[in-house]
Amino acid sequence: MTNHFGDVVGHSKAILIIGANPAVANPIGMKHFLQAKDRNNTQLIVVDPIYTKTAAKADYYLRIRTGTDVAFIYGLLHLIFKNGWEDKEFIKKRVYGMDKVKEEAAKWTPEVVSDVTGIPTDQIVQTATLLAETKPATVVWALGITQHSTGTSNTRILPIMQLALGNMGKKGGGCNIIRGHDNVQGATDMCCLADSLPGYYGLSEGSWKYFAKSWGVDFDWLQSRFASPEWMNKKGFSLAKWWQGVLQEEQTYSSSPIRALWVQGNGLTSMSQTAKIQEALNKLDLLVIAEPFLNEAAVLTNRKDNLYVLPVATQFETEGSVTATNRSSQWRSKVIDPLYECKTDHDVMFEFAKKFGFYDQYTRAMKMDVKEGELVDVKKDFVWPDDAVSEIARTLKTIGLGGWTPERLRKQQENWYMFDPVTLAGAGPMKGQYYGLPWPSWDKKHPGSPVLYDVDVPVNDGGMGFRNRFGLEHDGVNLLAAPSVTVKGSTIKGGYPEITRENIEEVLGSKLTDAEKQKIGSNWKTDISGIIQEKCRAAGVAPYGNARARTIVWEFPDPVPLHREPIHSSRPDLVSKYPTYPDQKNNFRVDVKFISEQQAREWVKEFPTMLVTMRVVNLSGAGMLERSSKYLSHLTPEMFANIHPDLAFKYGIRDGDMMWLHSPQGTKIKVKAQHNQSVTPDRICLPYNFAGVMQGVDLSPNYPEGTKPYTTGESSNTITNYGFDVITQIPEYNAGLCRIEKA
Amino acid sequence: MSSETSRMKFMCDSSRCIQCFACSVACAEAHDLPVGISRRKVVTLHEGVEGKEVSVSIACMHCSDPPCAKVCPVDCFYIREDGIVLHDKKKCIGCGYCLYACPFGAPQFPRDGAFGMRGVMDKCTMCAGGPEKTNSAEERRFYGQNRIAEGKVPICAAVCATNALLVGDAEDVSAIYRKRTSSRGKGE
Amino acid sequence: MLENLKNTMSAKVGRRSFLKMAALGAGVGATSSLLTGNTLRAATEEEVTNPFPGSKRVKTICSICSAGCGIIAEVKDGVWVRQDVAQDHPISQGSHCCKGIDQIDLVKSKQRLKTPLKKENGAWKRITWPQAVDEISDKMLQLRKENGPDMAMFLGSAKFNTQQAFYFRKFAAMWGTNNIDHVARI
Amino acid sequence: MKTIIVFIITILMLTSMAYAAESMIWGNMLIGNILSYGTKDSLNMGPLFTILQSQYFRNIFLVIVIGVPAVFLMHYLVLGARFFSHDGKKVYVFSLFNRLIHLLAAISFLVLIPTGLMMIFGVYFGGGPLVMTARHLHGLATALFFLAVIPMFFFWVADMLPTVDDIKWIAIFGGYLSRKQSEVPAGKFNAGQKMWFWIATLGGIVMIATGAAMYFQDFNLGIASAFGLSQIDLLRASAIVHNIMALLITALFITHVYMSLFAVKGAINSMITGYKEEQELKYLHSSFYRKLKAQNKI
Repeated sequence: MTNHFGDVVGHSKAILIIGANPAVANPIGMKHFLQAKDRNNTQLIVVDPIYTKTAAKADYYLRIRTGTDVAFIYGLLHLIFKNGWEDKEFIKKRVYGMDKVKEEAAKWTPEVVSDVTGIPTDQIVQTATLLAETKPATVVWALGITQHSTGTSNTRILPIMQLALGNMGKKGGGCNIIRGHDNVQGATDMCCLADSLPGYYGLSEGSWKYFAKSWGVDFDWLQSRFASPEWMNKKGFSLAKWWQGVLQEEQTYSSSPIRALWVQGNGLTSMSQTAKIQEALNKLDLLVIAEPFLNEAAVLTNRKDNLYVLPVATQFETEGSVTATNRSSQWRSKVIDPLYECKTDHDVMFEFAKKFGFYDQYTRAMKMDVKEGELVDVKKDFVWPDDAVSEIARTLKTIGLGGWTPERLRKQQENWYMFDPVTLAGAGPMKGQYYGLPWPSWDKKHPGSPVLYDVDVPVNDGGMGFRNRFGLEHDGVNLLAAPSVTVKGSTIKGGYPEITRENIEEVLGSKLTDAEKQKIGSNWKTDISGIIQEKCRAAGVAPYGNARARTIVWEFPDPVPLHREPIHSSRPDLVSKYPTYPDQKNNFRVDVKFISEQQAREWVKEFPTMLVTMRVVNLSGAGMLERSSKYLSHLTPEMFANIHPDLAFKYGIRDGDMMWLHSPQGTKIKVKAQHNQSVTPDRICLPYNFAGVMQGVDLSPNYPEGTKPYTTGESSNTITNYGFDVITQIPEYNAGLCRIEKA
Repeated sequence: MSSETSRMKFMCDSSRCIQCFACSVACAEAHDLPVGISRRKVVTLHEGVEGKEVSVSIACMHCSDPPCAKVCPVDCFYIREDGIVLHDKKKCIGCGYCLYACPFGAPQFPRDGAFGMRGVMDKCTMCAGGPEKTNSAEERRFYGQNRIAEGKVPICAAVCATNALLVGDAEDVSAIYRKRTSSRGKGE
Repeated sequence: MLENLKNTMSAKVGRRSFLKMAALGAGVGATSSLLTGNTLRAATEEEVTNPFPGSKRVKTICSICSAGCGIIAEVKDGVWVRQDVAQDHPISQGSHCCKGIDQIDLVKSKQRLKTPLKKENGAWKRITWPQAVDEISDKMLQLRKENGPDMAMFLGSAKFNTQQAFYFRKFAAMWGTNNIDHVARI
Repeated sequence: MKTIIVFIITILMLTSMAYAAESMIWGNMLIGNILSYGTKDSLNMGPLFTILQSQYFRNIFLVIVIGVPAVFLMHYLVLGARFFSHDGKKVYVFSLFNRLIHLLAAISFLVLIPTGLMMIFGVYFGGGPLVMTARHLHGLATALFFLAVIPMFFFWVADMLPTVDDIKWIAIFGGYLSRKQSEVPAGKFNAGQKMWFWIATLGGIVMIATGAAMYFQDFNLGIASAFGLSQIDLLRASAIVHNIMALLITALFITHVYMSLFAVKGAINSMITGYKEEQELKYLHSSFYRKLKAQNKI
């Protein structure tokens, strides 16, 4: 989220919710949207393939064909550019590459967009006019946008629209992406991911060297831990296709097939291709599962041995911070001691770190601190989690976690009542701080940045320009912000590059003492001494520079986002006009089929009904937590699929009958049909939070005694169609096809 | 018994209710109700019909002139000074007349006894417990928490995700709702 | 006597039915209205206090979605007895959804995993922690000897707190692989 | 013995099945029932039931339970009972099977009526466990009564059909209003007994049906939709019918008890031994007596 919920209540005049269902997935976020609607007459526009609970509260509801979000936004941009409604000043001074987007938008007349998306032209024109006239407007989205084969283009076209309308870096504007799990934002910031070190440092050698130094370990030792130095810089397997590493059905590009799977708090049954996952789980040499509730992966497999389940404590039995969707960090105090024989997640890691022989290196950093610009050992033993919080605060400079010291986070929790819900600003002892210190919070005195990229606020109070991340110029065009774009209170006028050891004196115009010169790091991201941030604070300057936001990503297959039909599209005529990507080699160590899968057959002939997944309010993620609660499981006692009565009668399915759903890969699930008006007769939607039944076969015998949840059911991901995003490899949950058959 | 003093009332703003079940699960959790017995229910009408779908949370409305109290053959109801309609589970015989009289279907009948026969009636107490000693273990066993006695707000309205469900003195509740509807559609 | 009887009757039974009642003899109606007169009394001081004396209120955050709603957990003698309302939390202001107000069930649920388990020739067997740790690490190290560190795939969690997430990434790095991911991928 | 167990299990099964099924009262039907009081052409029984139950039923029951016995007491004191000699011929009128079934029905009524009244006047019994057990007994006795009412209906229905005599009987009120005993026109059963038969059997079955509806409450057998009612309205209708029918049955039950115990001395013996006195037949069931004479059964 570039802004926060309170900001929407305070300032937004229009909210475009596309590919998100906050009424079900984030009800408290929905409260803020409804408060904005009531208090400021904010216009709520909802774009969704299904008439969801969020759409029920919308002022304007647009029913879109799933997988055509880029086309829809281009439809809006077409009208915005044609009528000159774009914010020309903003684009000229702070954006790079908007002209190329303008060219592409020119093709997308309302008629073409209406044909592709299924939204009537008048609604497209109405929405474009409304967004052009009502400012500031914010855009809200979630997995409905990202879970597509064109997920990356989807998540780029929306900020591009906000840039065109000049809504970025404005109170009430911005892109408010609603995250899913409670600490998915925190776990993503810590990059529990295959393609980066914590803090989005990436996997380059420079980053590894910085982390070796920050962790207080010898880089060569760290390099020796890998199969060979080259594998240190290569992205690992992803959660979406690790099973290819086990099954080896296709070419994989890793130093070894995967033989052991370590699952710690990861609901495998909410992954796509569940049938393949089952095969992989059976083929593994070792499966370790560490969870508070039984991970239904242990039930999915009927392997006979080498399957271990470790009881782990929940977050209420330990202490630590959690990062909310608006980048605020909140402290959790320990409610009770771990129950039964459960151990906390970190104890499990320490236990095995000892066994694997790297416990000392593992915990060394917590016993160190920066003294006079040097990282030195300061104590013999560490205190969890405070020392880990300090280690993270001093290490992750890219996203500015410098301000997240344990003392500040704990103090904010004790005084959380002193913060204003609309502005997050603190009062009394908390004055001068924003609630949760939303990153970037550059140093121990920084209040946090509730609204990103707002140049009308001083840097030391949370303001900043766009980050200078893509070099100084591209194709001869200067990438820095225009000279007239000066962050309030900054001594440096106009755009300036990211601060490094070489350019600090020249950019900030202040001299470094010799001692400082000797201690300073190579650039602001790896400057352990903290001198760069000190200087930047004095100059009122953001260490990451003040540049232009780029709409063209020259490293991606689509520099300008393009509409490409989903892999299993319901419109064969459009597949030839807007084909998907060419097949991809070696992304996350696997090959991914795109065009070959899309053109393998005319899928819509055999699988006529569109398949969309949806959320129900009482289940989330793999649903295991909620299905083990007697009250929540009672709200949805069975797995079901919403189907329009007309479509149901075509197959002779009455309300409550069972039906088979077949997928293009040949898998099938047996679910209860629920007649429902929220879907149109050409599509069905079903929740993805059930597990425990696999293609009609009940897996109850596989549950250890006493761990079976109150409700089990088919996992909709058994029939999620094959398809992955070209950059992030996120599966295409939300755009697929299926065939209905009366059970 | 004069009605000048405050009369506690519920009111659900259906333009805010998103059927998130926080109220009914909060009530069930707070009072340890058996599964399937929900003193507070959330009902959605015209689900999925564009422009017509509306949700509302409904439970005992603590009527000023409660039909349940009038039809009870053992007269186990008593109405508090602040208008909260409560009943005595030790007197109730579980006949069901109060359910027939209630326009909102608030009374619930948990199963108890050997043959799973219908037990005594259970209904929303507006978190004000029952005739037993306030905040005693026995009161909590029969009626659940007595939050009103603790000076706290009833749990369902306190945790409503979108502040749709309002509870309190009738005047205060209507003042909040009036303020909200006055700005709706026009802005402050 | 008849006068106040009329008042009490009319307030409670409603005007239109009052005359019929009086005509048929007020014996029946009178008892119920008089009855309510004396059960009301002001709550004594100690009654207003906490039903769980000596309990402490612990502040924490819901573990389901990323909104980050505040939770007040009432804990008595190390047992989480009740979930109260964080009325003054700047993001949620006391509100929850059904999953949030049910967080206490994560601790009360009978389905919680209680002991380490191992599947041995098709049947679940309870094992101790030391045995689990030894067997798992032996197997892991043996597989590592055969195929090198990339034979392992670590799946971290979006339910970790930030410190645990950082250390799980460090755990995979020091094991020697980039085969690590978590649900942000999907 | 096995059938009884199966019977009980089905009852329990019904309750659990009803419990698990989508509730017909508390589910989506809920809003359907909240028609504001008195909306036009709404078949909303709510207000009707509330008014009847809160103001009328209990009082009318009071009138019957006190009034009817009072009337018979005055009749007994003023006009006195009827005596017939016991030394004449005895006519075998009721078979053992008749008497057994009648006994079963009698026992169930002796439990049903008092427990029913205890529930209606529950407030005077202080409510709570005592009246709760009355409610459970009421349920059990219904099962007993269910066994008795069907055979009773079939083996007496033929004699219970209305005839011309009945009109005459009603006109002279069965002859009970005058001291002297004249030959009263009546068949095997006189008009009073016929009235009681129809009320007790057909009315009894209606009582069982409405009582069962109230007992199970949340069943989903499609009865409500068959009548075009919502479940709650079906329950309200059952409660109203149950109470009104109970008024009738209570009144006639008291009459039946008075007639057999006090008004005609020794009348109850015919139900115990099965024999009726010749003289009693001659006067109280004259047509039946002449018919028997004609068939020289006497």
